[in-house]
Amino acid sequence: MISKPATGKYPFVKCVPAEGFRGQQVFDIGLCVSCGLCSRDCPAKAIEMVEVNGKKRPLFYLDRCIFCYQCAESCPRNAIKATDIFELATTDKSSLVVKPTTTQKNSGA
Amino acid sequence: MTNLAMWARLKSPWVIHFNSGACNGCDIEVVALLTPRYDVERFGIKLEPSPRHADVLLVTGSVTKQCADRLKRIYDQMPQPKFVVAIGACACSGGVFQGTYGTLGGVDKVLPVNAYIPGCPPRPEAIIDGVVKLLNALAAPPAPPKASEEEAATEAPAEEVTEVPAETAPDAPEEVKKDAE
Amino acid sequence: MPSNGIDILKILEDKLQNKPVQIVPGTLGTAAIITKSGSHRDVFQILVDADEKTAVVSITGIDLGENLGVYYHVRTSNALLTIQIEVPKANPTLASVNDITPSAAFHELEVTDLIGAVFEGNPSSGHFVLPDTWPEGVYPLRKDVNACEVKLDPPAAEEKSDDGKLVKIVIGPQHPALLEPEKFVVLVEGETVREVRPRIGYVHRGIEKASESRTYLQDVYLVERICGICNSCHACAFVESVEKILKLEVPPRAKYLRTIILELNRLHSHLLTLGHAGLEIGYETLFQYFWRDREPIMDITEILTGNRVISSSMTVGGVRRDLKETDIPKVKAVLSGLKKRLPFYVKVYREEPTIGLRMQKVGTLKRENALKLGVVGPVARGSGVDIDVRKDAPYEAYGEIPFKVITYDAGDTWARMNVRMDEVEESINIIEYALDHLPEGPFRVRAPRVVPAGEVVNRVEAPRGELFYYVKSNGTAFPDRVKVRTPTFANIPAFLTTAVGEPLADVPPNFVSLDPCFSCTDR
Amino acid sequence: MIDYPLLIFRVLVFPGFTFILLFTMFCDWVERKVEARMQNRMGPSFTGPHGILQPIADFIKMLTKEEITPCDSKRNVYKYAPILALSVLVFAMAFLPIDGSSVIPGVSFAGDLIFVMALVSVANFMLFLAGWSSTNPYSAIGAARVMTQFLGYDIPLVLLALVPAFLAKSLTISTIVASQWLPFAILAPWAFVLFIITMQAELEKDPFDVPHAESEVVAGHETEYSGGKLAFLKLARDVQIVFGAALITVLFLGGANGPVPFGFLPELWGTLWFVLKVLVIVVLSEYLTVLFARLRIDQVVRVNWQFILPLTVLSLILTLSLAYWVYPMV
Repeated sequence: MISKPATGKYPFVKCVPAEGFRGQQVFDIGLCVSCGLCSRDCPAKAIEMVEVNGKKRPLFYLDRCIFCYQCAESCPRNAIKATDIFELATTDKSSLVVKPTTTQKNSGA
Repeated sequence: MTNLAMWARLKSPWVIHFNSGACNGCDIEVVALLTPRYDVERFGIKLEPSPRHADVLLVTGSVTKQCADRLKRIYDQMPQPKFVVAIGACACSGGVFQGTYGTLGGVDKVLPVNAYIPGCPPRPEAIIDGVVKLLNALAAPPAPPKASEEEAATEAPAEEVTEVPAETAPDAPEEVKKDAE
Repeated sequence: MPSNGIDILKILEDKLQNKPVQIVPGTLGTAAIITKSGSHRDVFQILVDADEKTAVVSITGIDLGENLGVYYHVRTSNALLTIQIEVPKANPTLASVNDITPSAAFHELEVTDLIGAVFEGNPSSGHFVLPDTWPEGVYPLRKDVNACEVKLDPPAAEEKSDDGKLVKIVIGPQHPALLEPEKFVVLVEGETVREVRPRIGYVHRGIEKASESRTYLQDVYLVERICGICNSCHACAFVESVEKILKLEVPPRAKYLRTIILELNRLHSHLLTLGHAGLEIGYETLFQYFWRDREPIMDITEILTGNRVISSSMTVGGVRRDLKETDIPKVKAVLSGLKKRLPFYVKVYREEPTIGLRMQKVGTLKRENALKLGVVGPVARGSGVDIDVRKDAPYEAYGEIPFKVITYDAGDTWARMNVRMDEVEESINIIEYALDHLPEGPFRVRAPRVVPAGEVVNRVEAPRGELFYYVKSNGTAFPDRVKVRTPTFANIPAFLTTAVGEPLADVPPNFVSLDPCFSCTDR
Repeated sequence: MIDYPLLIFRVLVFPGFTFILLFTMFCDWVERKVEARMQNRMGPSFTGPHGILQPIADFIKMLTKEEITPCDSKRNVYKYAPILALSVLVFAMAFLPIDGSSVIPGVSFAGDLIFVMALVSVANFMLFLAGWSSTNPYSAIGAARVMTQFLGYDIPLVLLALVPAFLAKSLTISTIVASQWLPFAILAPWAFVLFIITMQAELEKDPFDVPHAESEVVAGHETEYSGGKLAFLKLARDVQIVFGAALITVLFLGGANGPVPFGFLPELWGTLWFVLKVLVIVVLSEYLTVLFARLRIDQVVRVNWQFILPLTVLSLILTLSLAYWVYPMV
C-alpha cells in the first residue's frame, strides 16, 4: 500500500526534458538573411523585425511565444534553433524580450 | 517577528487557481502540480478552494471580457498580502489570442502581476520554478517595490478589518433564503 | 429498429419531389440539401421519422454578403447532410426546428448570438456566449463588423430575481468543481435540484473570427489552442479539412503517426477525467493514482511531439516530426506498464462500494433521450448509442486498425466513466497496433500556402466525442469561415436535463461524467 | 493545598494548552504525511525536518494575514465562534487524563464523561455558528450539513461512549481509564469498531466529510474566513480530530496506561503511551479517509439511522449482558 513516492526531485535535481522538447529558441544572427518569414508566420505575433546595424532582425517576445517552432520551420537558413531551456519564469516582464544580438545564450530569467 | 512572519509566508504559500479564459492546457499542468510526480505540497503549497484562504492567485489564460470583472473580484476577495502569478503565454500577454474580440490580453491589463511564467503551456517544473522565483524575490532584502505590498502598506493601514461587500467568496451569493434549519 | 442500411438520400428524393428542394450529393458531407426557409422543417421531419439517430450536429451561420447563410449540419446513422438556407440580412428570420429535434436548440441560440439569424420558436434571452455587456445588434461573425473595437460597459450589478421558494445556488465562474470559469445557476428546493440555468461564454475568445484574419498555417496553432486537452484533435480536424479542399493525399506514415498522437490525446484525456471524477466525489486517492499514471503518457507525448500537452505536431500535409525508430521501445514500455495497472483501476471503478453509491443511478440519460438530444462521445455510448466517428466515417488510419466501440446501456454516470475506462484499453491497443504496422515513407508532403476556393465539413472523434469542423476558403491564404462545433457543446443539454430532480450533491459527479470542456464549448 | 505554580504550568504548558496545540499540529503533520504517502506522494518535506514545522508555518502565516469581515455577517458571532470552538475543545481536552491525570488535578468528577460529550456537541455547534454567521450560501449549506451530521451521529456516539462506562461501571473518565488493565477495545471490539466509524462521521472525515465537500460547497463553513480567524477555525478542527482520537484512546485503549519500564517517571511514560495510542488512532482514521470516496448527505444520514444506530443499540445490549453475566465470571 505504501510504496516509494513517485515524486521527482525537481527543483533540487535539474530536470532534463525529453530530446526534442520545444524550449526557448536560440537565434543565430550570422545565418539570418533578414527575410522576415519567421515574423510573418508566427501565430502569436511574438516576433518583431527590428533594425540592428541597418538590417532587420527578429526580436523575440518570449511572453507571447507559444513555443510552436513555426519560426524555426519557416526559416530558410536554419538561423533559429531549438534548446530545452524552459525555466523562463521571471518577476520582470521586460526580461522576456530577447533582442537579436550576435550570439545568443540563455537569456531567460 | 517580521522574520518569523516572512518565514511562515514563504513556507506556506496557499494558492488559488483561476482560469480566466485559458485553453485548459495550463490548467491541467497546474493541477498536475498536485499529483504525485510534482507534489507541491512538499513546499507547503496547497490549493485552496476559497479565495479568502489564498495567498497566491495563479491565473491562466488570456483574460476574456466576460471574465475580467470576475478575476478582479476574486483578487479583491483575497486577504493581504497577496500575489498574482501569470501562467502561460496567454496570461502573460494574450499569447496566440492577441487581438481576438473576446479577450483583453494579458493578466497585467487587469491586475498587478508579480511573476510571469511563459510557455504554452509551461511545464510543471517551470511553474515550480516560477513560484520559487517569486518567493525568492519576496525574501530578498530589501523587498523590491511589489505592487501589492505597497498597496498593503498604503491602502490597508493599521485598520485590521476591511469591509467588503456582501458578495464574497467564490461567487456572489444571490440570496440566502434558506436558513440553516 | 432502423439503423444502418437506410438510403437516406433516396427517401428524401422520394418524399420531397414537389418541394423547392435541391439535393446535391457529394458536397458538404454526404449531400448538401439546398432549400428555403420553411421547407427545411419538412426535410427535418422526414429525417427524424426515417432515422432515430438524426441529430443536428451543428449550425453554421455565415455572412454571404447580401444574405446570411444558415447551414444545418445533420447527422443520421450513416450520413452527414448539410441543409443550406439563405435568409436576407435585412430580415434574417427563419423557423426553428427545435420542436422537431431538440438537439437544435443550443446551436440555434449560438447562431442568434454570433451572427444574428433569428429563429422563430426558439427565442433567445440575453447573450448566449458573448459577454453580458456586449451591445445588442452587434454580431461579431458578420464580415462588416469590427468586433475587436467593441467597447464594453462596466458590468451592471447582478439583479436579484425572485424564484419563490427555490434557493439559488450559483456554481461558478470560480468554483472548485469547475476547473474552468462557467456559471451554472442551480435552483434547489431543500437539497433537490429543480432547474439548472447555464451561462456559458466565460471562455469565449472569438477564435472563429480570429481564424479569418490569420493564415491557414497560423490557424493550425490557433485552433489547436481552442482546447488544451484535445488539442491534436482540433488541429487534425482542421488540417484534414484544408487537405480536403486542397485534395492533398497525406502519406500513409503521416496517417499512422497522426493516429498515434490522437490516441495519446484520448488516453491522457480519459485518465484525466477518470481521476477528476475521483476528486469530485471526494476520492482524492483515486485522483492521485490516475494522475500519477497519466504522467508517463505525457512523457511519451513529449518524446513524440516536443511538448507535454499541446503537441503542435499536425500540419497541412502530414505531421511535423517523424517518430524515431529508437523511441518506439520507450513508447511501448510505457503503454505496457499502463496496461498492467489497468485491471486494478477497472476493479476499483467496478467494485469499490463508495464509487457505486456515488455514481450508479446518478444522472441517468435514457437511450431515447440521448438520441433526441444528439449527445456524442462517451456520453452517448454510455447510454447505449453506438456512435463513434472513428467507425462511422473512418479518417486517418482508423479504417485499417481493428478496435471495438464500447457501449454501456445503463446511461448513468457510472456507465459513462466505465466507457472511458474501457476505451483506455482500446486506445492502448490502437497505438500498439499502429506502432507495429507503421508504414515506411515520408511523413509530410509540401502544401501550398494559398488554398483554392471551396467548402468542406469534417468530423473527428475527440476524447469527448464528435468534433465537427466546417471550413470555407475563398481562394486566398486566409480562410473565409471556420466553424467549430465541439463535443461538450452537444453534451451540455444532457446535463441540464439529467441534473433535475436529483440531489445537489449529485451535480458534480454527474457534471464531470460529461467530461465538460468549456474552452472547447465557448471557443 | 494547591500548588499554584505547578497548576499554572500544567494548564498553560504541559499537558495543557501549549502541549495540546503543539501535539495537534504534530498530528496534523502526521495526517498530511500519511495521506501523501498513501497517495504515492511526499507530503510536506522542506519546512523543518521532513516538513514537521509545516502546520506551524501555516498557522503563523494565517495569523499574519489580513482579516476580512463580510459586512452583512452576524458580526459578533462571526468573530467569536472560531475562538470559542477552539477553547471549548481545549477545555474538553483538559478533562482527559493525558499523563495519567487530568490537566487540572482533581477536576475530574463523577459523570464527567457526559460533560465532555456535551462539550463536543457545543464545539460542533460553534462550528455551525461560524458557518451560519458568515451569510454565504456555501457556508450556510456547509453549516447546515455540519448540523445535520452531528445531530445524527451524536446519539450513537454518546450511546457507544456508554459501553466503556458500563464495562467500568462508572461515568467518570479517570475510573474508566483506571479499570482498563485490559483495554476495552479487546473486551468490546464491536463497540470499538463502531465508535471509530461514528467518530469518523462526527469528525467529518471521509467517507463522511460532506460538510467539507469542496466540489459542492467550496470550503463549507470556513469559506468566508480569512487570516487569524481562519487560523483558529482550522486549528479548532485539528484539535477536534486529536480530541476524537484521544477520546477513543481514553475509552477503549486504556488512556495513559502502559508498562512503565524501570519504574520511574510514570507521568512521562504515561504521556508517551497516550501519545502513541492517539497517533495510532489518527493514522488509522486517516487511512480510512484515504480509502473511501465521499458519501452524499442523504446517504450519510441513512447510514446513520439504518445501520449505525441499530448496531449501536445492539452492541450496547451485548456489552451489558456480557458485562453482567460473562465478564465477572472470567
